[in-house]
Parts: sequence; C-alpha cells; structure tokens
Amino acid sequence: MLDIRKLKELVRLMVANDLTELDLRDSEEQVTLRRHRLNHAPPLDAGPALEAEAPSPRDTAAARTAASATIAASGLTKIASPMVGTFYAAASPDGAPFVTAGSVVEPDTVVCLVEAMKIFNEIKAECSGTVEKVLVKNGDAIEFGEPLFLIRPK
Amino acid sequence: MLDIRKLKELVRLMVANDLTELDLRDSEEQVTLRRHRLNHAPPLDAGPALEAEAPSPRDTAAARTAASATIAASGLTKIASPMVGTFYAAASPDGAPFVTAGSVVEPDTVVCLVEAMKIFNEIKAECSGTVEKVLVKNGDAIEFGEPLFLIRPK
Amino acid sequence: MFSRILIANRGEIALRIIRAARELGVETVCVYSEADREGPWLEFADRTICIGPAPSSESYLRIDRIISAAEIANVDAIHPGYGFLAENAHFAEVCRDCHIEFIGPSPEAMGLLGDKLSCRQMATRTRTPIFPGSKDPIKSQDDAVKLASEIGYPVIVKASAGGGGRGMRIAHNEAALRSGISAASKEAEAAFGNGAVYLEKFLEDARHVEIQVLGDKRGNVLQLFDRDCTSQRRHQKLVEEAPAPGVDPKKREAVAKSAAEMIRRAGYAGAATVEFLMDRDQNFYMLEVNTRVQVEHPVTEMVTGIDIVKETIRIAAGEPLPLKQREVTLRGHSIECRINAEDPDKGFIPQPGLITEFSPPGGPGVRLDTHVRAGYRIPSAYDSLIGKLIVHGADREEAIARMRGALKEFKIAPIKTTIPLHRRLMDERQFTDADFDIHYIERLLKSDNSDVAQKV
Amino acid sequence: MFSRILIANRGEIALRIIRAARELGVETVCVYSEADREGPWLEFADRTICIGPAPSSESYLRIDRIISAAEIANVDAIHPGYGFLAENAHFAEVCRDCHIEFIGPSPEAMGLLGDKLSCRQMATRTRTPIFPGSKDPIKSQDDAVKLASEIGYPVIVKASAGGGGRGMRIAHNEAALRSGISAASKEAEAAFGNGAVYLEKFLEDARHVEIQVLGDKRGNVLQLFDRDCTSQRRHQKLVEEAPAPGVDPKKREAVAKSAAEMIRRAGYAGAATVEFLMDRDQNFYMLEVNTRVQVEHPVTEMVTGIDIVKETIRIAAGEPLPLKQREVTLRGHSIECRINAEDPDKGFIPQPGLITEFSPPGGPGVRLDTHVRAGYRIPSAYDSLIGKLIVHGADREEAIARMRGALKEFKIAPIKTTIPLHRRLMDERQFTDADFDIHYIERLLKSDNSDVAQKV
Repeated sequence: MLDIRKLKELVRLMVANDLTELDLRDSEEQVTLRRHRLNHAPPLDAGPALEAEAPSPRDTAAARTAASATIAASGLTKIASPMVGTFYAAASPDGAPFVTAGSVVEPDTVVCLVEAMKIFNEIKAECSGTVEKVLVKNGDAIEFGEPLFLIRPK
Repeated sequence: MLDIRKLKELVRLMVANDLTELDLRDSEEQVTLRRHRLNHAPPLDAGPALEAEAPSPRDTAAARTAASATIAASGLTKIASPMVGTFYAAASPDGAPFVTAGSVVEPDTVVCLVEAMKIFNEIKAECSGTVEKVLVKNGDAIEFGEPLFLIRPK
Repeated sequence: MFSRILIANRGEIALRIIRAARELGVETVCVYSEADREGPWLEFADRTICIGPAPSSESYLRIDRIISAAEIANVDAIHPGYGFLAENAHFAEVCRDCHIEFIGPSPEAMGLLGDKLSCRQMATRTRTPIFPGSKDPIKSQDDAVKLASEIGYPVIVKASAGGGGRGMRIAHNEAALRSGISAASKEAEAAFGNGAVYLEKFLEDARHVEIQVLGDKRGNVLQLFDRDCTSQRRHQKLVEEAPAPGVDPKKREAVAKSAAEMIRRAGYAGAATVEFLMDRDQNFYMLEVNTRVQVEHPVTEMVTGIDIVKETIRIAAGEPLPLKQREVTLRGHSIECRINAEDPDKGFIPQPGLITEFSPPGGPGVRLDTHVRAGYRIPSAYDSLIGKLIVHGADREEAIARMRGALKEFKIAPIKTTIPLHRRLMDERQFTDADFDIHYIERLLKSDNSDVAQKV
Repeated sequence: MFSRILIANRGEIALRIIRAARELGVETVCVYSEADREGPWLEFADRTICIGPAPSSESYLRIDRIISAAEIANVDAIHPGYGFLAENAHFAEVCRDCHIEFIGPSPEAMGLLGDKLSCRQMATRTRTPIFPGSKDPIKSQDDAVKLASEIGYPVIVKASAGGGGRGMRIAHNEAALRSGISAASKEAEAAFGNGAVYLEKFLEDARHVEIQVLGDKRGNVLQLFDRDCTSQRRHQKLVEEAPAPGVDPKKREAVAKSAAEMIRRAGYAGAATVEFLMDRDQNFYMLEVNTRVQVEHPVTEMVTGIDIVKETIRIAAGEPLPLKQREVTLRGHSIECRINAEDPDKGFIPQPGLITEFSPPGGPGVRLDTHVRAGYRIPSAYDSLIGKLIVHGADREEAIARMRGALKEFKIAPIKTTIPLHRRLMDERQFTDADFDIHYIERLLKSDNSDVAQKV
C-alpha cells in the first residue's frame, strides 16, 4: 500500500535536492518520478579512462551516453584514449591496422598508436576479448577519454 | 488502483506547466503533489476587491494567505479596501466606531471611512452578516485590496 | 536631498529608479498593481503599496490612488519614470498642489515643450532646426492643402499632443491629406483627449538623432551629446546608440547647443530629449521634445559617465548640475538593444508567460537593465519590454562586436523575444555601416520570404 | 591576428578570454578536465578538448597534453590565463619550440622578472623602490642573521620563485629567523621546485598598491595607473580598486613611471603587474612582478577604458600598443569584490556543490565576470573563485554605494559565498575611509565574538 505522506515527503526531497529520478516501490505498487532540469544535465562520473561507462566527448555527449547504456547492457567494454593526440590504426601509412573488427586482443596487445607532440605512443588493449567495432578513423584527432574500440570480453 | 503512467504524465504536466498542485484520486487512493517554486509564489487571481479570497498585502502575503485559507474553510467573508488611504473606524476622533465585532451589517451599512487625498470615503459592507473581526486599527495606512473586516455571512 | 520618494511606475524603469535612489541614500516606495504583486523589483523597494487591479487605467494611471499612496507613505517626491503619467502635466500639477515634488519639469515647462506646436514656436526662437509646416493647428482641410502645396508633398499630419507614432498620417497627395487630417484628429482625440493636429514636411529617408539635455532649477543646462535611434519598427525604437555614427562634429555641436538653449529658455528642470530627423545631407529637423527620462538613456550614461536618473532626483531636490559643459566628455561608443517579449515570427505579438530559463550575458562593457529573472511570469497587461542590453566599447566597431557576443550568450526561454532579431541586425551591413534610415528594419523584414528565426 | 587560439585555463578567466577573442574575430579552443565537462564557459568556445581527469596535475598542468591539444586543433597561440601554467617559463619555452605563440612574455623576460631576486636587481637599475634586503639567495643562517641585524627586525624570508603567500616567513627575532629560513625553503622547494629564499625588511602596517603595465613587441610600454589590493585575507586578495585611494599624484606618477621603465628594459611583451607595499608616509617598496594578467585586471579596464585581455592577444600577435601614454586617462573609480564559494562561518572552507539559485545584480556601472549560473555544480578540484563583481562610479563614494546595492541584489544559494563578508566590508569605516592595511580584515574577523553571518 502506497503511503501518501511518504510520497509527499519524497517529492519535497526531490525538489529540495534537485533529484532527477525517484523510485518508490511497495508490495502492490511502484512509482517513478523524474524531474528534468533545464540548465543542467546530470553530472557524469569522472572515473578512470578504461571502463564500461567511460566519459564521452562533450559535443556528442548525449548521443554517446545513450550508446554506452546499450553497450553496458550488451556487455561490451570500451578502450578509451589515455591521452590527447592523433589516432593511427597502423604502424605505417601503408601498413596493416594493428586490429580490426573480429581481432582477438589480450591485455598486452597493441591496438593503435596515438601521436602526441611528435611522439607515437603505443596503446594497449588492457583487457581480453574480441574487437567488436573501431570507433575512430585513421588520422582522427582524439580527446582524453575518447572511446576508440568496443571490445566483447572473453 | 494507482495508474503509474498516468501519474508520470501528470508529473510531467506539472513540471512543464509549472503547476503548484496536482490531485490524483482513484477508488482506493488519493495523491496530492505540491511543487513550491523558489522565486515565484503562485499568482493570485486578480478578482474584484470584495471576495472570500481577496489579495492580501505583499509584505505579509504568506501569513495572510494562510489565514484566508482558514477563513474560506470557516465560511467567513472579507471586506477589502477599494482604495489606498488611511483607515478611520469612526466618523470623528471621539465618536463611536461604525461597527465593532458583533455588529450586524447589511450591504448598505457604512463600516468605516477611508481618507484619500483629504477626502473621506464611506466604505459600505456590500454584504450581509455579523462582524467577526476588525483587521486594521484606526489611523492605519491601507493598500488597495487590503482586508479590513471579517464578516460571518447570514 | 529627499528622504523618501515614491516610484509611480513598474518594471525595469522602477528598478532603475530604485537603484539610483538607493545610491543617493533615498528610501523608495513602490506602488504596484495586482498583476505586479510578484514583480522582482518590489523586493528592492523599502516599501510597496498595492494601488489597484491589473489594468493601468485602474492602477498606474490613477492619479488619486498614487497621491493617496504618496500621502500614507509620507514621501517627499514622486518619480514618474517614462510612460504612464510621466508626461501628464495635470499629474505634475496635482503633485504641486499636494506639496509633493514631481521629479520632472514644472507643469508649465512640460506643457510648453510637450505640445508639439508650442514647442515648434520655442524652437524657432532658439534657431533649433524644424521642418517647414504649420505654425498653428489645422483649422480647415483647405488651409492645410494650401500649405502642403507650398512646402511640397509628402507631408505628415501630426497630433499636437501626440507621441510614439499615434495620431500621425503621411500624405503624398491632396486626397490622402484630407482623409489623413480627420483620421489623425480622431485618433488624437481618442488617445490624448486633444484632437489638434498640424502639418509638417515629411522626410522619407531619414535617420532619427536626438539630443539629451539636463536642466537644473537654477537655470543651468547641459547637453549630453546625441543618440541615434534609427533602428525602429513601426515607430518603436529597437536599437539605440551614442554617439550617432558619422555625424559631422560641427553640425552635432550646433544642433546640441540650440537644443540646450531651447530647454534653458523653457525654464526646464530635469531630463529632456530633443528628437530630430536627419537627412542624407545631415540637415536636422526637430520632431518633438520628450519631457522625461527616455528608455534609451543608458547609452548616454555609458559614454558620458553621468548617471541621468540620479541627476533627475538631484535636480528635483534643488541641487545644481554637477558639471560644467566643458567637463562633459565622450568616451567610446555605446549600443542598446531593447529586449521585448514578442514573437518576431508572428508579427511581433507580445508574449506574456512564465520565464523558466534566464541566462544573462556578462563581462567587460556589458550592462543589463532588467526586472525579470527565471521564475518570473510576464503579465499581459503591460508593455512587452523585459530588459535593455547595453554595451560599451572603445569605438563603434568594438561595441558591435561586444553586442554580438552578449546576444550570443543571452538565453531566455520558453517565451520568444527580440534577441534573434538583434543578433541578425548586428550582422546587417546597413546597421554596421550606419547606412540606414528609419524604415530599414521594416524593409528587411518585408524582404524575408521566411521568418527571422530561420535566418538567424 | 591569430585565426585560432587555445585557452589553457578554466572558469571565469577562460570565459574572459573567450569573450576577448570572439570580439577580435579569433576562434577559441578550450581544453578541459573531466570535472569541468559541464562548465558553462565551454558552450561559448568554438571547440573543446578533454585533456584529462579532475586533478590539475593530470590536466590543466600537463604541458604535454595541452600542447597535443594545440597541435590537433591547429591553433596559432595559447593563452594561459592566470594560475596553472601562466608563470611557467618552461611552458612558454615548449610553446616556442613547437612554433605556437605563448600569449605572454618571452621565457627570458618571464624568468628575469618572475624570479624575485633578479627582479630586485632589475628594479635597482630603474630606481623602482625596493625593500632593503638580500641581493642574493641566503647562503647561511649566520649571514642572514647578520643582514637582519643591519636592516632591523622584523624581516621577512621569501621564496625567490614564490608567489601568493607561499614560502614566506616573518621573523621578529633571531630565533624566528633561523627557523623561518629552513621552513620557507622547504615549503618553496615543495611548491615551486626551487628552495632559494632571500631576506627583506618587513612592513607591519602597509597597504598593497600595484601598477598595471602593458608592453608590446616593439619596445613600447604603457602604465595603466595603479590598483589598491589592501583588502586581503591570508595574503589572498578579496577587494581591489582603481585608482588606489588617497595616493599623492606625484608619488603615483613616479612609481608608475619607474615600473613601466623596468618592464621596458626587461624586453617584456604582454601584461605585467608590479606589486608594492606602501607605508603610512606613502613610501613604496616593490614586492614582486606578476608576469601575467591578474584576477583584478577589470578595475583597471573600467577606469581606463582599455581591454587588457584583448591587448594581451593583440600584443602576442605582434600588434603595437593602441595608445600613447598621454592618451591613457582615468575616468571615475572602480571596485571589484571576489565572490568565492567559501563559508565565512567555517574558516572560509571551500563550498563545492550545486548552485540552484543564481540571481545576478545589474544596472548602471555593474559588471559581472562569472562562469557559473543556476544549475552549475562547483567542482571541488579547483579554486573557489566563482565570480568577480565589479562596479564603476564617478568617484569612490559612488562606487562604494553602487557595490553595496549590487551586493544586496546578488543572490546565490544554497552554497555559502563571500557575499555577506563583502556587504559588511562596504560598511566598515576602515574600508570606506581607506584607512586600512593588509591585515585589517583579519583583525576584523578576529574581533568578532560571533561569526560574520550574524553581523551582516
């Protein structure tokens, strides 16, 4: 049975604390209240660079956040860039890419190069699995934390 | 049984339209949602000067709004000032007041004088009943719409 | 100095007067209508008094209620702002009768300059340039037709008591003149209670340039240079700037001097604006005198450093003007954009309603005069002006660049405003080159196949 | 002029630089940390690049990441703002090596004036007044004790590479001096990677007055008069104003001239501030030179009409200074209050968190430089400065009255800020009379039996 006073209290709590979602469940009933604010998207967690919900670049944040939700659900992991620079899929302009969709990676597998300040940095997978998708193109400028690959874990 | 989708829709409606209160009832249940805003009290109706929920002065608006809620419940009516000026309870400094608590008034009964620009204006009850309370003191400066008397209608 | 004044106005100008009085150590009493009960400016007044319901005819225009409020609040003076009772000589007279100082000119000076015909006569004496036209009200259509053929068409019929575009008719020929006279006279009778109209030469292709003047009660006057208000829509100013771009300094000086002399001879104490049209050859022709503070006064404040609203209070309190004419100097350039709650896509109809998002611009050279904020509900009873965005820069180019940036930052939602129109104007060659006349905005809007919002 | 610059900073100064660049037609690229992902200023940049996680050591202080961002965004120049890498000569060198213009002085000029000891030596040559003290770093405690007994106690031990109050120790006697030297040296080593300290005469009872200078790449310099920053708490400025009240015009002129000459001889291009202490007899003693734009630059902009941040960009692009010294004039008086998200009731601890209500002040002479708004969450990783409220008035009295009014209007909730403290300061006799020294705020706070909030 839904307790009205409790609900009211939760609504007051919601408004006072600027919550965006409230779940209320009892044996018979469940109420979800969401309150979207105009000026402020919910803050994203500032977690480590490599994780399922890695922060995505600002300009496409909404789209990519939506994408990553699917990803989390589908059990995929991202490899995110640990630095700012230029993405290179292969060791030389004519060479074969380090990995492509379907490649199997181990934590030590080099998946790409990121050039920063004329230095080419080898980026390792740091996880095990199969490359599901390459998210950036050869020569793309990439930000810190930008997702580069989707990996289906072993 | 409480319909969740309906509730959600109502909450969205509430936020989108800046509503301050929402009542939801079904056979078993009643939910009241109130939403107090930070900068903005709910607008009062700009009705005629004489009515049960006449606007109250700004500086004590909260207190008087609370009071008028009780009044509405208790079935009392207000006589509000139709002008800005100075309140006089009696026709002369030493005279008896036009009305006091317990006086019976008819629509044409003069209840007080309001002086504005050196002119003394007779204020009539414009309702029938018994004076429950005199809300202002002799010589008080009064605003437009300020409640002067509480009347218990016949 | 006064110890307490009453502000017989609302919105941004009420707040502007509160700010001025507060800095002078003067208490403020704000009257308000029921529709303005939640007006954010009322928070900053020392006292507020409700004077009536929403319609201004029952509140802000009710002389008796305002005077009663002034008496119960025991104020020394009343500031009328602009609009409402600001140019009502009867109100100024009632104030005087009640021994309350009216912050503005005497009823006599107001009457002399506020009536367009007697003002033309004053201007003639001080060699302030005027249009060729009637010396007296039009007595018959035949007389008017005769005069029009002398000065040449087009001519304009104007209400002697008018202002703001009401009671005006333009005539390109005799038939239009005859019908225009009766139409304008009827409109003037309805709007101002005075049907007197007169005739002037009409300029098709002109800029609006005006001179700001201050006069004190000791016979001193100061001219605070000029403003350009050419950017108008249906006679309503949208963008104003100071100084007027590209005006020959000698012409500016001569016109400003004659305008100040006219104000001095009228025995005028307070802020006055002498409005002119200026043709392509920079000949000036006086339009009218506004006997109050103008909406666009801030641009003059920005370039002269003089607080015009404070001065109106000081002058009314009997203080002398703080500077000599030679001490008034111009620095840089200032532009004001009027932010109106109007929908440019729907013929600029007013947009009352709740403001849920209000993100003002900021930074160097940016000033915002507004009474609104997030959570404020714009009432439908009054003017659609919700704010004035003013910028100051070292020169006109910097001021325009600054205004572009400020307009980019300024966000108001969900109501529609003139912000997108202003963003567009700041990029229009006619504006940036000051190669414009008072009809250019209307021409721009007409030339759009689609609405403004799509273009910006 | 540059076509695109990178802003290696955050918060209000990042927004200030965006505004300046936008008016110059220069595109901006803002780097940001993960904690600043929702920073409102990023909306106004043409491009944004995330460079790392919240700690500034992993983002705003990472030279490699900032340079990488500059390279992928293909910018012409980097503006460092203040703090972070602004006074890092190595960063300026890396920029030069990478053919990216550093918007600020050359590494050589920065090193020369940024190091306090070599700066003292420069000052001696241009007769810029300095404190009696060491010519070289302290080699032994015994040498220092000998020097201190010559110049007299109290003395202050300062880090040669220091700034902002870190690496400083005051000594009233020999024992305190000996312990102070080792403590200051350790602190300086930790904070700046350079443990060199030196000794100066210490002034107990002084005002902080500083001179703003601009130098271009063609050997021209301009001094933009002085600022007073006496209102401090723990060496952190709280209120700044221009010009410094009550300073003898001849002394002001002489000090400003010598400061400008020092900047010129250093071959310095950009904005520099020469800081002084001033004693009761208006003798000046140089403290240090800040080789970057200052937090308090707006007060100088308000009184001179010169946009200092725009000038730093123009100077770096090789443009000459726009004015001659004689064309720089003062108009009026300006005051800035730093709005910090700190709780004055709890020892000024920073108050990160969500801002739900943000109602800024407005009107004539009011400028607000802020990057925050309602809905913004202040991150805990950075400085507590959330805005600068700046006013301009015809004189100091008007400026103070205006600041009082603006502070009254300014509402930020629910986080605590320095606004109540500023409201109080504007009414303090010591401030209003400018009868103060750099410790007066601390004395005021100590003398309270209760907290500030109760008093205001």
